[in-house]
Amino acid sequence: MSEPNPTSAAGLPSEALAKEGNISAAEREDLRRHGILLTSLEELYGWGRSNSIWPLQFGLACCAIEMIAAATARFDIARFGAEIFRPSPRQADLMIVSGTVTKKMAPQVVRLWNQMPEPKYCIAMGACAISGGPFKQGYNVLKGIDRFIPVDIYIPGCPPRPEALLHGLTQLQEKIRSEKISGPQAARHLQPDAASEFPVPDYGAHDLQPPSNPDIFTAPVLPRKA
Amino acid sequence: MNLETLPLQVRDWIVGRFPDALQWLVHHLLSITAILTVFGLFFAFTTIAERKLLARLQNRLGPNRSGLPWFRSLKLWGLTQPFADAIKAITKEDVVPAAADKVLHFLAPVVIVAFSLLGFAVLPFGRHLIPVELDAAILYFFAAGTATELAIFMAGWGSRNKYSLLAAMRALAQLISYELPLILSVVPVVMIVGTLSTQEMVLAQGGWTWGVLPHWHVFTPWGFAGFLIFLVAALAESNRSPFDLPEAESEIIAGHLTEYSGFKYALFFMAEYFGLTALSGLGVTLFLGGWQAPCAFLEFIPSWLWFMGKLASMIVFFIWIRGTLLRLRIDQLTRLSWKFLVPLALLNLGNAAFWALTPGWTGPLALARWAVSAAIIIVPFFLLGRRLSAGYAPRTYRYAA
Amino acid sequence: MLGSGILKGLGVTAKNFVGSYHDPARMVTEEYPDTPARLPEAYRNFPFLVTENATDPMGTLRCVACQICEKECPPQCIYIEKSKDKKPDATGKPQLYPAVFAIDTAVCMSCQICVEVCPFDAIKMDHVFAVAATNRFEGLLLNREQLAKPNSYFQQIRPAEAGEVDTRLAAERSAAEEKARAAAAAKAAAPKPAAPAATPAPKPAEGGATP
Amino acid sequence: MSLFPNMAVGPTVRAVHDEFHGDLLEVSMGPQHPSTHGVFRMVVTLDGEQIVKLKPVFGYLHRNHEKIAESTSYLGSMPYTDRLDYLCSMSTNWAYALAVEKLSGQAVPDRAQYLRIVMAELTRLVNHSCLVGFLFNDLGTSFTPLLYAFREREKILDLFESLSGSRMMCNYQRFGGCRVDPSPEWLAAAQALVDNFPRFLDEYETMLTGNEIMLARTQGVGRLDPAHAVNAGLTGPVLRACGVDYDLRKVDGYGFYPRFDFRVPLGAHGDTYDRYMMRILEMRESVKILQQAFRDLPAGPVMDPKAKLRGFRPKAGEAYGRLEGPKGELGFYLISDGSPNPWRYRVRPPSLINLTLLEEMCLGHTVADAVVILGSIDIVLGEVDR
Amino acid sequence: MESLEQIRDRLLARFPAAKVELVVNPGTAAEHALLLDAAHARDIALFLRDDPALRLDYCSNVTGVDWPEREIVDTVKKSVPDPAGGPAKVVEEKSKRIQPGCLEAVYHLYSMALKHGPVILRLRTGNRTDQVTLPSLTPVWRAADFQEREIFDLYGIVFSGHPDLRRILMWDEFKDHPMRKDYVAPDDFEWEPTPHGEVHERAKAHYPPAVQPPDGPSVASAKEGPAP
Repeated sequence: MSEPNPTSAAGLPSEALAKEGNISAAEREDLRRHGILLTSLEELYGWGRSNSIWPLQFGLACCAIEMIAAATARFDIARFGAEIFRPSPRQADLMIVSGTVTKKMAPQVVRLWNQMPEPKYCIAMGACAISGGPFKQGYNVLKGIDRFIPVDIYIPGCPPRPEALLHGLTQLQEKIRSEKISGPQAARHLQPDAASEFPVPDYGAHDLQPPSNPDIFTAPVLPRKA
Repeated sequence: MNLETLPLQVRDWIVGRFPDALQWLVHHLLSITAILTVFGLFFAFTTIAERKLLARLQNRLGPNRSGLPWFRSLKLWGLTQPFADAIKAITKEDVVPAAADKVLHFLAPVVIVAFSLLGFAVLPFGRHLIPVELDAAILYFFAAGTATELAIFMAGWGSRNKYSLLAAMRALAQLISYELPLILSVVPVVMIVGTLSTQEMVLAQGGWTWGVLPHWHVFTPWGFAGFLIFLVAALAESNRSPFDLPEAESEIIAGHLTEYSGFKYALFFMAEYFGLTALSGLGVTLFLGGWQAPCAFLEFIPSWLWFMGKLASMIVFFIWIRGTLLRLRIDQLTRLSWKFLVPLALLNLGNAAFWALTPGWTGPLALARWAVSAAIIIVPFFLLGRRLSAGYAPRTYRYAA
Repeated sequence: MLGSGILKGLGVTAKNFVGSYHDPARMVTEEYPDTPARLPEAYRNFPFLVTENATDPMGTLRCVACQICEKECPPQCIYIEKSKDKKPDATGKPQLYPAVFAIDTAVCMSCQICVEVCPFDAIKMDHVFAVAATNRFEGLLLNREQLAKPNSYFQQIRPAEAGEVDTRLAAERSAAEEKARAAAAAKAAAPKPAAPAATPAPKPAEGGATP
Repeated sequence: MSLFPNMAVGPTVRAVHDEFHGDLLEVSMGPQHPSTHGVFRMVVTLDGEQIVKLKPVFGYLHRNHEKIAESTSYLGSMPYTDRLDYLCSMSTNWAYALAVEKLSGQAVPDRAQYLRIVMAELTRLVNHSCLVGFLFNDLGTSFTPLLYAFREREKILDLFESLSGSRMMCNYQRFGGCRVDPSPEWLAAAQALVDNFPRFLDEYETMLTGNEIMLARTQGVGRLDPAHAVNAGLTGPVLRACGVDYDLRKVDGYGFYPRFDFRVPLGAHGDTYDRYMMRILEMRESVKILQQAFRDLPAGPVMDPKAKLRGFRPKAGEAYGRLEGPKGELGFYLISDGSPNPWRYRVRPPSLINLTLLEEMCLGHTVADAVVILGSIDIVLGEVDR
Repeated sequence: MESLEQIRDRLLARFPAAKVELVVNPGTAAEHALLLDAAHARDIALFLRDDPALRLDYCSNVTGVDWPEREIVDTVKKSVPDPAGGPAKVVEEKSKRIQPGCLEAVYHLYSMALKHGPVILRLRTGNRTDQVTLPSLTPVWRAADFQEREIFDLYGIVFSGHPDLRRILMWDEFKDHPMRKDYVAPDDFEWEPTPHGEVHERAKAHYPPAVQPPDGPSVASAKEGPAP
């Protein structure tokens, strides 16, 4: 679950995969020698970050209420060290896209994502954020935030229970812990040519311009009876 | 082995290992290191204590799962949480907005941490533990403390963000309004003790009546009033709720911190707690008897533990306040200062003068001394309080027929 | 007196602070990953398909691919392709079955309308909510195999509802058997030897979806 | 002759722009802002901290509910109404069911009528307690009142969940009744909760209502006069805080409300404090209604036997059904052309229309007050933008 | 409250030049409406608001309705005399006509002072393309402010006299009026794993041409094995 599945990476940024071939034998040797120190550092680095995920205080729709509920006494997201919802993107580590992203809102969401410093993670919470959900046929509804920004964890549900969000958060913690510091499997933010900022779409006459970011979004082909 | 002087023995032992010419330097460096380590750790555990206490106030558990790297099954009640936060903050990308004033944006967190640490130099942590014995310690403390608000202004102005700018203006208004009651609340102590040295102030509060009632300043009418004014002003000075206007999350995002990320943000965070700790330490020194034990028979506990204990209780009180109260508006904040705290603090000066002039009122006259002194402060408190809250009262409501 | 309201407020929070150590009403946190979530029987998250038999899930789907749920689903997250052939259902009647049954949980709004309109008690709402995925295309598009869950599972998560459904279905089945027997008897009574009656018992059909 | 003067339309901007006052600062608050309750946006022009102009910007959560509903069956729109005002799905469900029943002439059995009132009033408790929590968050508390409110909310949501299967998106009402009949245990649990609720309210009020900072922050802030409020179409607690007696539960007497004994609290000043207190007092009245409902709940079916779940086609015509939602008058306007889908489906959103006078309420106040005023109006963006 | 007919008659007496029609609602609710002409709408609205017997001070709901041009088949039964002299035959004659389309604004009025209502007002535009201007009733009821802006945004009715007529829900650069029945949403149907009807039709454009088997298996079924 936490390890990105190479075969299922269709449409998702899979830099780790793409760079498999770019590493020389010398570098590989060097990596092996520094292995122990590196894994210790990796463990520490992953431990620190995974226990201090500060989400952006940013709610879009119904799911935001469940996100707040996850922070309240009964579910208490604070147990994971993640109760510090920062209102400023500069201090946030995690963007929980909680609710319907409309086309009018999408540029702002992308801008917020760009304003967040690395390392940053994105959880698409709820059907709407993943795919537009029940509102996907609406003229003003973006069919999934992954058209513009990379998403790490998708939590389906309409809305997902607060426990489902906590489950998603533990998945994200696992993912962060298993991230490598260097090498081809290194975390996205540690790869020099991985994008950190994404183009903000413009408001067009009929739709957003462009309607999706082709660099990170390509839907797999699903042939159906015509 | 004497616990009371243990820190000094350790220091002297280390200093003794160095050549004579270097000993003065090592001596000071050790003091600095000790302060940084102790209060760095104190800061770390204050953050986790704050999160856990707030959580308990709100019927929940708070951080309790961080544990240790490599040993994931150990959860250690989440006590390692601040270290995880520290690792995260240090490794986080540092963003400087393109439009920002780069120099000010960089300098603000440095300045605020540096100046908020300076205050610790003159606090007597124990009977023998004071980094610098300064005759004008109080003056030095306030001079150093004022700079932190200026750093907030630097941050707000340098970020080139509208919310930060609003925060900068608020911080200045707050600085101007609350510096005065803060200092005025301290002056009575100076008048009574007759010195500006912090260690002597603590010594002046030594002794007990019948061995159980300590002679702390807070147990006098003028001292109690001064302590309350000091508490309010200290809350405002350290931008804590209900005076956290520069960082009013629900209004202006994160105020002056809006454009700070990563380690710089952590520095601000640290400075806020250092400032709070230093001010609390001053409050403890001036009003709560410093490192003195509350009862004679508890004196066996080392003095520096008493100091830290009192400091921690002050911090817990501040956390409790934060968990309960709502924020004032900027005009109400200044009004509270100028129309309530400043007049009260001025009256309290007179009160202290009265107290200083009547040390001879003993026996039955001591009661009169207490009554007069209490009246000097309580009557204006009621009158000014009524003025301040005029027009604000809970209402009764009618129902439709 | 100025400050009395503030002191009262401090009192209330202090009461809650102290209460959090001894009063369960003032310490309401449920530590989710360690203690499982409290789910009422009625809880609904995503639909699943009920199968009669856990060993042959595809052969014993209750679904007959009538496509009512597909039509009624408000966000249109169900996709069904009917089979070409028929196979006997629980009552022995030859029925179509879904050759493709896909639910896009990335769209599903958990409204339960598919369950309400299903005349065959074939689709029910599941309790599983911990379904976070890292790929929304394949991770969240559930096909027939992923959707099928045995009736015993249904009985486990919703005992009351499952019990009611089981009694109803059993009654229908016995009625069908009765009818078949009556028909067989009538045919037996008739001069011409009748063709074998429809199989009465639900057989785990061999000719499942996966040939 | 005029009852109310012909209101000047458009706000009066009192921008002072001279050397002493310096430049005005235009701040865009939202759509991501901690206190805009979602993705609402206010473009605020400030003179210092004083607001001289405020323009609300909507549409960041415009998810085309009406358009989608016009291509969905009548039943299929019911779960979408949950997501309109996602804090009070039960009353939104009812409003929609009410409109459709009016359109089709569908009868509702007695037990269902009582259950609807139970659900609507429980929803009012949920909404008002949440609102008060959010309001205090805007006022700058560190989440404590909000978390106490959510603690109580969770209890009610547990009830909703054990009845309807979902915490927030209940999808409970149907045309001609309710979807499930609550068990006696459920009713007992609900009764116990309702009996305990006043204790929570008392504690809440002890903590906050008399708090001096709270009084200073809310009294006299964001005043509204009744004439303006009526003309601007404000409804719900916001209107009643100005002293206008208009509660649809009394005026329209929909459902079985005429059978219940309750009072409608009225404010006198129309400021933020009155709006806050209206919520507290309404919660106390809701508790009374609920207790009466549990006492009088009749036995019987919860669905009209003639009601159709599938293939529902009301005959051509139109209907406007409205009820007193927790936020104000929640109306559904439906035009049927005889097909399975409505020809026109319109939601009259109280949240949106209550914002009409936001600028007038905020002018002259500070940024800190603006977020409080917005909080006291009680908006949910799902309903504002639909 | 007076009946709608009485109100209409009173309005006609007060505004002789105005055209006020009763629009009958055939449904169960029987909430009939008054159709006003654009020229007098605002005067009539003011009158309704301030008339002491009505005092419709509260404009609850304002909404737009799109009525596209539609073909109506009128069936007229005619009795044709039988040329043979027998009894007259009844012949159904069908005639098609085009009902011109229009946009409509509907106002639901209530009285908070007298607690009655609703009175429903309707205003219709000349057509759906160029004659789309109606008088704004916002000066009479501030409540119509945002709702008229919404109608302008989603239906394209231009309200003359509205103080601040801008788009409210969509962005300013947006050109269409999406709530109109003939609006076509932009094509973003790349990933439609469960398509039906119109969505299916539009999703087809994204199906790969090469792997479009006439009746072939889908991805989902391919994973399950070939369908029988």
